[in-house]
Amino acid sequence: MECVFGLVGKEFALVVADTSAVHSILVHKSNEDKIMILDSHKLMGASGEAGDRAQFTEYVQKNVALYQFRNGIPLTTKATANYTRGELATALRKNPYQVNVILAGYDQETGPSLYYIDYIATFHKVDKAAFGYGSYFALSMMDRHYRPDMTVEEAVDLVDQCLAEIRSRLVVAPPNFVIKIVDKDGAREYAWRQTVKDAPVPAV
Amino acid sequence: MSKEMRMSPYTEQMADKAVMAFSGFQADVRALQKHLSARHLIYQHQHNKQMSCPAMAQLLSTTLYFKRFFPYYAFNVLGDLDSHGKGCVFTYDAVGSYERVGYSSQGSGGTLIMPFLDNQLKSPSPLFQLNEYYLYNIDMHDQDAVTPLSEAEAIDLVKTCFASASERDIYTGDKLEMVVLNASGIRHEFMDLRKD
Amino acid sequence: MSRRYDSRTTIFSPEGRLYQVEYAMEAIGNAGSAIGVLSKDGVVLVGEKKVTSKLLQTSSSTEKMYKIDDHVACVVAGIMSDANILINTARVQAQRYTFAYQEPMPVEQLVQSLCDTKQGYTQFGGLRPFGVSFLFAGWDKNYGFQLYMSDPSGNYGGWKAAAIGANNQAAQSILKQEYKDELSREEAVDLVLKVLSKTMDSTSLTSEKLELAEVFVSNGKVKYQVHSPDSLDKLLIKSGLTQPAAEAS
Amino acid sequence: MMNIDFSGLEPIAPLRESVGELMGDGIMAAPSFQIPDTIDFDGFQKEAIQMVKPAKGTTTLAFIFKDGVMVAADSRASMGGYISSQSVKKIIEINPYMLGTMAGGAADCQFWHRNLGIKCRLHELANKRRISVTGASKLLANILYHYRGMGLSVGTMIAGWDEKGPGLYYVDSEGGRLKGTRFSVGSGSPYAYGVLDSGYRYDMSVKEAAELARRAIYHATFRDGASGGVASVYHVGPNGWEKLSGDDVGELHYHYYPVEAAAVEQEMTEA
Amino acid sequence: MARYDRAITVFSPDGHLFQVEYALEAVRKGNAVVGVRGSDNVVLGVEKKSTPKLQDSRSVRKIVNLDDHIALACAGLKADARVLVNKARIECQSHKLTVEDPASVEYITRYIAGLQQKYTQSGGVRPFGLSTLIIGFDPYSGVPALYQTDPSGTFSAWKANATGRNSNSIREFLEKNYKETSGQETVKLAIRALLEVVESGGKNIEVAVMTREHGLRQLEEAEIDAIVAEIEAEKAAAEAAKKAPSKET
Repeated sequence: MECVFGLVGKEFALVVADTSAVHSILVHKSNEDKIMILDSHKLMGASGEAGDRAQFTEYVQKNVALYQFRNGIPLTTKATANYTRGELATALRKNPYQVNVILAGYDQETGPSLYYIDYIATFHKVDKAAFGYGSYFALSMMDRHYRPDMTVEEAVDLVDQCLAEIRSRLVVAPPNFVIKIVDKDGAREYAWRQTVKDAPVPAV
Repeated sequence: MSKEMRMSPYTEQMADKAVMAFSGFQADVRALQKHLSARHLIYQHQHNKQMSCPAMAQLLSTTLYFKRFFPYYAFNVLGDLDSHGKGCVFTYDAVGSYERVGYSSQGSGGTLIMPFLDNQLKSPSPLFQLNEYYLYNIDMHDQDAVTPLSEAEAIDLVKTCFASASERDIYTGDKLEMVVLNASGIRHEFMDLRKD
Repeated sequence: MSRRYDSRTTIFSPEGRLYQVEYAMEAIGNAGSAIGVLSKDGVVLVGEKKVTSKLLQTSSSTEKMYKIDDHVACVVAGIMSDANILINTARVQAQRYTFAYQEPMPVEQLVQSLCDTKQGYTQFGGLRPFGVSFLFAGWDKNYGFQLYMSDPSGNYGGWKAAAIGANNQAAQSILKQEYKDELSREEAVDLVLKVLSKTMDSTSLTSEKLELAEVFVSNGKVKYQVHSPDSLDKLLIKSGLTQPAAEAS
Repeated sequence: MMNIDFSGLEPIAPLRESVGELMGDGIMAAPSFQIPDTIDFDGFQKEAIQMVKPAKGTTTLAFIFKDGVMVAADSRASMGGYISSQSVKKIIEINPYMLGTMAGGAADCQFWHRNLGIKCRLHELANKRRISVTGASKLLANILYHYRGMGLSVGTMIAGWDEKGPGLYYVDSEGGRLKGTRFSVGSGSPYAYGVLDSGYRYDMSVKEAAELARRAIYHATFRDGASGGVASVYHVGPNGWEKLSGDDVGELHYHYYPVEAAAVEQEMTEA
Repeated sequence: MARYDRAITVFSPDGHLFQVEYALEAVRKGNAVVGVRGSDNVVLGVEKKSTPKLQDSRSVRKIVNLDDHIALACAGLKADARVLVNKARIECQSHKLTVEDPASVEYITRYIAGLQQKYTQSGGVRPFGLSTLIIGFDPYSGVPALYQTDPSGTFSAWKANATGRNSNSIREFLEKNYKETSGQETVKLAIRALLEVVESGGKNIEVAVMTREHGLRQLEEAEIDAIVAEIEAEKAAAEAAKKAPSKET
């Protein structure tokens, strides 16, 4: 089942997510990207109901883009996180979005940051965060091994340790994961960790 | 051709050459029928002609679907003559899913009659035909779902069906109303069924 | 000829002008003037008080200067009742933004949202334009200290030094001559007072006739400070615009 | 603050117009969906749906391969244990370049695909180019998302050919939308996936792909009681879709597994 | 008589929509705008009413992005423009939200024109006093496009066009000199066209180039000066070549 987690390292933040699109017992797709690149320096990892996840992250993405076009300056990660929380809180009283969000970003002034926002609009600025069934394993692993001054390599090692634990202990462990990273050079895909590969299809 | 179940059968002539048979909850059925008649009247005012059978079929479908969240408890069969003068039958579920078929039976006795009709009439499914395109675009060609029966044979078959159904279905009985549509017009026939 | 096009609602005249807007600007031309100057370490605003009477209750509130948020203030020229409405909406906008983003609203956005309101009143029927011009002074982390000027049409622009209200043309041309790029805040205060003294109708400047405010950063916080009459007097004396009140009373 | 305008999304707008203005007399006064006046909407829905029993039980599949998209489906509709039809057209022709498949409530699929067809056509007229598969699937997903929690039941694949080549999306009534190369939907889909996954290659010929699709449907109908009837296979290529075959799965069985003259093990002879 | 909600824009007895025509008048007063479509880029050039020395040039940009692949410049009332641009930007994002694909240039032009049309026919509003030139690349085919809209809400596609002050003479120039160009040549043509009516020099014009790969890029003042110098050199050379009794310029 779903696993999304992330952490802040030295001058970067990263987010990891499983890539399974699941429907009851069926895995419809094992390469569904659940980490949206919000803008040049922001990542939004989301878990939750498929429809809500896509609709909500896209909605946030479009509003962040609109802000930038209107005002010529990008939203800071903090502002984006608060905006996201606000939208979830407003929706909570009408028709709640079933989405949990990990927002990672890099700002010129404040450096990397990571925010934990769940579907009932809980908001925390954190060093490490996790959602989904994988969170039980990832959280303790990160608590044990995390250091604020981790390099990218060290952090990815830690991620791999978490994934190994999830794969060996979680009965419904997803096969594939994607790791994305954000630092001063921007937000980008860093690596995939796949145990199931789809039949090769040339990129359209 | 169309058949009707339940204690108080209900068939309604929708146009010169279109008849609808309903079964279900009488109040819903009546409301639906009145709604459709009104729409058809307005259609005639606006277009100065009667609705074609695909139009009527689609109208019934959307009408049913607009009550998707509060459905009409009505199960319908629409019988009609198409632009080629051939008979056609549309069968519906309560929320507007519909299909053009060669024969259909709905209502409480429907599940008794359908297998019998399948046995007697089953023609190759329209889905067999390659590049055939007539579920919604009803321009039927030579090979179609029309049964090969003559009118007399068909009437006979319907009577047999109902006689049988009334033997085993507690809701079917008393009287059968049949509406026969052909090139020369529309005709009602009645037959008594078991009264118990 | 033009009578048909200049009353009721804001519509185009045959020359493609909006008379209502132009008249609103005219109204501002008669109002007390206000001047703003951007310096490298702050923004200085000054306003000329028109109403002075011995009978007026001297309150701590200001007549032309308004704080909009912790980091933005403005000075007004024009119809005060119109201004009050706009200032109120601006304050609400700023708070709304902070509520949504937990950050102070960037100054330009605040100005823009206010100007959008003003623009609306020039385009929709049954409404007259707002008869107010503003100078906004503020600081944000994107562009540092900023000074904006907005007029009744809903236009706005960023300025280094600007004047609105009575004699603004004259003031503007003095500013153009006297303004230097690397001005300090103190020099800016001097400049502002000098310009005001030259363009004001009355002969001598006194603390009753003007208001002076500064926006600057101290200890990492944006400060908005309005000078008290006492400190104004001192400033005026220092800049040599009035004589020490020797006789008085 | 800023809110993105959703008014263009109004799913019933084109239909509302068709109801016409001449008839402001109350007869036509049901332009939008009537909602039962009840406190327990969910409970009402459940009961109502129970009473009218929509057709369910399906196997549909679609996949992208080098020459386009192959789409296939069975044709059975069942209400509980009763087969209400053996001739349902589960592959819906949205326009000459796009197909939709139908799983879940038959009426929901038929109605919203028809509605999508209208939207696609309007988009085409306004933009002078056909809507992309991406766009069409997004439109449908947005509509379904709008009605989420209201009890719609739709599991569909939108397959088509647009300016970027073949496209395939899975869309369901929970608002989910997935881009992919291989999907199967419906009660028989696990069976179909088994055959499909093991036989799939990107560089299949149209003939091979059609056979794989037909075979996957056949095997699903064999194991899944709610699937059956006719296995229809469509192909979408650069020039639009085309129906390739429609075979009674009962006959297919004997095609794939011909009855051989049973090798008689031991003749029961009695002297 | 006080019926303010009645449409302002009504037909006159001889079939004119005066408000629309007057709005066009406002456009003719606006700064000149030029758009030129090349084979691999599109260029927008705008006349800058020489920014007063004290104005902050950042706040007066006249060529703005609507989306990554679409940009707009307009002549007319600036405040109206801001509001219209805002609406268009929302539509761009909304379009992506509803159909995922980005809006095409024609789509957003049609949207803007539609909006302008609405304001010529709705009760109690005046039309937008704006003509816009919209440039962009078709997100599907990658073909550059140039469109124009006017206050009446009509829109049209062009190879090169101008609007605003003296647009007729610019258009005449373009009609005479337009060739299918690419790269820097397109920029040069746009600037040459502008120079027909604008005093030469980078501080009097603003130019932005859009390419498929890099989106919109605003040219630096120095770059524009360099091109202007080049053009003038060419002109001088041509003049000299003609050996005609040249007039002093």
